[in-house]
Amino acid sequence: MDFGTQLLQYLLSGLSTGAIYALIGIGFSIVYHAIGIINFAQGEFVMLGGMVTLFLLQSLHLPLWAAIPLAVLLASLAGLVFERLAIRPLRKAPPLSLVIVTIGGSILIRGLAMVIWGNDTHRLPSFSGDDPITVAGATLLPQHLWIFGITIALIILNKWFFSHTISGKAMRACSYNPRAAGLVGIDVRRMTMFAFMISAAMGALAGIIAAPLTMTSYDVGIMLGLKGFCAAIIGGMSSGLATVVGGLVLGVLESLGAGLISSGYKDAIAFVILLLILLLRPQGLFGRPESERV
Amino acid sequence: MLELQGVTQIFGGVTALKEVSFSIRADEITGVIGPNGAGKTTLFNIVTGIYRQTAGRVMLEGRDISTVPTDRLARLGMVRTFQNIELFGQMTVLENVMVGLHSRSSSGLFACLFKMPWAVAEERRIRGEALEWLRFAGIEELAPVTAANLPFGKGRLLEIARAMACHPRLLLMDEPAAGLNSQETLELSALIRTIRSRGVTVVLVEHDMDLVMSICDRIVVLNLGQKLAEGTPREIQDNPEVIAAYLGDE
Amino acid sequence: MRRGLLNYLLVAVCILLAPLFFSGSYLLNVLVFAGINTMLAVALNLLVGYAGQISLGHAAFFGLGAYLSGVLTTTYGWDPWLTMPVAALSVGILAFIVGFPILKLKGHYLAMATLGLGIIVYIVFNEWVDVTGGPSGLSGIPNLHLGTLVFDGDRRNYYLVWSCALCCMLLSCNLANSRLGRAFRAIHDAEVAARVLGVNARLLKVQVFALSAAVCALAGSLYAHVMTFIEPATFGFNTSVELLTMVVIGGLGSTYGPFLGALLLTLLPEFLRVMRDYDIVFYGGMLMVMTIFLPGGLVRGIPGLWHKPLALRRAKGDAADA
Amino acid sequence: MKTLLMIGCSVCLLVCSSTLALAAGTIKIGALFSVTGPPAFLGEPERNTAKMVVDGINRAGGIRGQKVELIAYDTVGDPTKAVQMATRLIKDDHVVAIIGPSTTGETMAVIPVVERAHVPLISCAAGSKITDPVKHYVFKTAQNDGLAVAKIYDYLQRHRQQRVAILTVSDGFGASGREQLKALAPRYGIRLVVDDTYGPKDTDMTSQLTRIRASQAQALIVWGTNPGPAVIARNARQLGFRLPIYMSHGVSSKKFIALAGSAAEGLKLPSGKVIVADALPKKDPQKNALLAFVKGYQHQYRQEGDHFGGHAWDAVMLLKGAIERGGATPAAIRDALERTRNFHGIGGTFNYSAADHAGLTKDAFIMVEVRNRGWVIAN
Repeated sequence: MDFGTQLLQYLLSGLSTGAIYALIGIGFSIVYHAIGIINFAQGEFVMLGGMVTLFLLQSLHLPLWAAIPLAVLLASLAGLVFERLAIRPLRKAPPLSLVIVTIGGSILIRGLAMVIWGNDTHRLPSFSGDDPITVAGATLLPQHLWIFGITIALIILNKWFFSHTISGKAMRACSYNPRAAGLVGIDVRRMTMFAFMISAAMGALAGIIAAPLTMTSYDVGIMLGLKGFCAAIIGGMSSGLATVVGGLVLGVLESLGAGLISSGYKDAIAFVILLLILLLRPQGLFGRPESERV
Repeated sequence: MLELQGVTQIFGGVTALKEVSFSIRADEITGVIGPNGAGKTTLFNIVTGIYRQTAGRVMLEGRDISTVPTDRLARLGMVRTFQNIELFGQMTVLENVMVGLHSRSSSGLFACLFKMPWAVAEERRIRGEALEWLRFAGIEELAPVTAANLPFGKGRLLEIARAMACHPRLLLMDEPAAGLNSQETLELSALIRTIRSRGVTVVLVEHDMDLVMSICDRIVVLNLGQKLAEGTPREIQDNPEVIAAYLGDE
Repeated sequence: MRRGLLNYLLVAVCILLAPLFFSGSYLLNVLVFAGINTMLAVALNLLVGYAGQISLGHAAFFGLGAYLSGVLTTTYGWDPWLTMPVAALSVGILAFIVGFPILKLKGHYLAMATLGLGIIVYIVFNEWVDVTGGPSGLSGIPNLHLGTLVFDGDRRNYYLVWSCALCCMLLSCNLANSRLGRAFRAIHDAEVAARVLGVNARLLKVQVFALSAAVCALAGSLYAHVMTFIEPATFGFNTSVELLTMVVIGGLGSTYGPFLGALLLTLLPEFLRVMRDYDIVFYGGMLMVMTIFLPGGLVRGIPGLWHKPLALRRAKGDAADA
Repeated sequence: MKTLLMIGCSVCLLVCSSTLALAAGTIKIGALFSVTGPPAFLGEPERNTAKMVVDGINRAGGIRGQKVELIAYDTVGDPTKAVQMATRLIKDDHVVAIIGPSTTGETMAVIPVVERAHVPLISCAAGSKITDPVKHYVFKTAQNDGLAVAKIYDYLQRHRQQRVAILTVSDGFGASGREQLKALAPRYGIRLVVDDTYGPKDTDMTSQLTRIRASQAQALIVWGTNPGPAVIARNARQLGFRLPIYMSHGVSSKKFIALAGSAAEGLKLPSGKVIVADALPKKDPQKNALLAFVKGYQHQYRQEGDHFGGHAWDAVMLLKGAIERGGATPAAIRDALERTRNFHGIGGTFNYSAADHAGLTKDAFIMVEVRNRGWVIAN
């Protein structure tokens, strides 16, 4: 196999992992914009997506097409409950409390998942078979196409929601200036709730489409959540294309790193990028610097 | 004492200050006035190094302080207060003032950790001096109160006491009378005069015209980021441009 | 001040007498680790509680201390007593250098940067097999000794660890009530105002970061010599979170809060054992409930519940954001 | 003062919790397994098995007429916890011997504790450094990783595959395997052309596989525990990988086949004999023990017993034998354990001696292959 094909293979693998990171990253930034916090429990919604789908498939014997939307719905309900119980009482608290409460939430959700579903690893069935598809010498699974397709669809939907619907515009207004948004009659608390639901749903969907390839267990949320956050940081916490590009860049770099340099330090790549971006370009890879106002 | 030379500040395309130049003489009380959005607070933020100006220079006693970090300015003798008082809410009133003495004390990490005799002696000096400054501002009976629980007017006095504890030669006050009732304002103006009488140069940004006109020696008027006029209170009151700016604004 | 000293002495006497009640019980062994956790929590409290700078990567410094001690004694045959100051000092210096860029960040960004730092260090422990022994860990680290007295039993280790922990508590108490301690708290409450008053916030934050890292490294050294075996998993993200939890549950910025938090969180699992698999749920739930209902931690919260529920609610609000 | 009150409360709590003395006349055996935490896949079957075996012994009248009491603690896979629990077993529960812990790291951490207390420990972890060098009170039942490596290399040598790629997980299990793979290769004339790793939480290994595919390797050895190797098997299938793939004994359970699905077909690995107990020839000395274990586990837990549970089975049975022969004091147990010969357990036939506290040879393993979603003996 020649080097070009190898490179293409790295690229394709990286893009599919990156797409997952991107979806999780967008979830982070939606919440960040709505209320200015980083939700450390975001990764747990990714886990919930996969585990709930599995539960619906195995215990309730639902067909896959019904289990997936139901799982997404349940995950977004979990997001709603989480916002109600943990975030809303702390709206005025310092960032430290919010960091800790979301960490507490993530431990709680993870613990509940372990108690309910055990600590085994599981695999979701692929959406449409496991026969590899060859692209110029490199190979893909049908599931990869699902990942790309759903990611693109979600990004378009996301864009449309935030630019063309009243709720989306209201949420954007809240992120720019919550006080002003409140003054013009937007229910800021409701928008925060929506933000949590949407981001939980995005996370869950990411978890579901990835699970046939990556397996799922009660503790997959930690690492995926952190990688998703790296994607969001590279994208400058934007809830749009920049984060998607961030996720893809991260996925491809990891894949290239694992293939060409050393797989042991693959995870370090993500966090080194995270640190570099935070220190050198806190506005993200593509953002314009903002002048700090007191 | 303090000299601004062509100070310009641009925030993402919006010009907040445009080539503002004026100087402040030692031992005077100078008022900086202007309608809302004239750029007064921005000016203070630039002078105290919280913002870095887009262009121009700020000189303190003949020295360019444009690039001097905020915390060094206190050692150079310049301190400010804030429009929405910025107290250390979880600390007591006395501790707040003791922080004011930070720049005039020197015990290092090692001495503080191990309570070296010189650090203990210094601590005693800091405490004594801080109490004096509380007495100066007339709030010594509030010393053990947590600062966050102070009424607004007392908070203002605490902020002034804290700033004075730095032994500034130049004190910048950002709307010191905002939120005070007329009795408190009266006390404040007396306090400002006392401060000046101790040889401290004072610069006020203020909306309360009565206060400004009664205690300031000189006044600088800003409008829409530019200097409109400069002079004694009388000259300013008679300046047609100033009147137009204020009337036009309201 | 007198009362502070009295309180400290009482706590110290309680701690030093405790082994009389627990001798022959494994709880003495658990308390040894509670002592190490107390040191870590006190160190983290300097940074988070006083200076108001969050860190989700302190386990890295703990681990660096442990590995420096472990590697220097096992591979290079150093004397254990010598490695401890070397580890503390070099980790302190490292943190000082790393602190300058990282502590420019605030709030959630600082949290993520320190988290990233912690994970990178963890990955290095895991992957640098030739030096650290990698995931299989490093064994055969010698116990500390004084002449012929080897610190290998629980009671000896108890006194060794707790005397260090008591020292740390005393020093942290000293620092909190000094000019620098006030400056840290001022930075926490209103950084801009502190800077205007001549507090060199940038440098002080880095100093306290380095100090806190050095104490963590010291605790790491002690851990290595008490356990005689270390592996990377002990110094991962979970440990960082656990440390932060100890500080928050005990009470941020208080003298005995971290001590109480460390004690509670180390001993709690022993009692939760009855609950078997549910302890992780309980742990997460408690973290949330404490943050929401007792933001001041146990030290302030419990008396607050008894006396004046509202008076102690701190008006932190947006001050930390400014 | 409030603080002091709090501390007072905690002290009271502690005192109250001091464990109660238990009825005398029973033989107390301690067990440390990571029933939760990352190595739960080891600890859970181990605890289940130990309980099952001890219950069985008690039903049959105990050992020399004395009932056996198993005191099992969860170590969560954390060495610190393991040390605390080992101390608890020794000081508070006064056990005569300890079985476990489940992982090499935990075992290494516990060794100083038991050596100091003179309590025999039978570890269920695989790392060869547990008994190399020999520690006076420490034995183990899990087959050394080196034996599994030797088994694979033996097989490779017979099939003339000399250039080998290895892909190991970067945790304790993988690191130990990697060490052995590298150390034993020259003895079998094997050249490692690629030495790569993956993280225990990694979700996509196509990069590593792509690199291996482009190399000169004639075979790939994957060293890890679930779910990594299942992901690798599926990635390999996606890439149309043609090299023969060998896995480690870390995945010799039905779970692996369930995770990897059809991608597992044709993979070979060295395994304890338990997964092919039925297919073993009648003359195999272990067959009786194996069938007893498999049946018992199936009966009690409605699950397939795996070789991890087998480590605990062996540990309890070895203890039983030692107590029967020597008596129920720690020192006697230790001495009797060391004299164990020809004990046919689940993991193999044990022969302990003063110079060998691991007791197994590479015959403890057989090469198995996945065929039709089940295990068959590879030829």
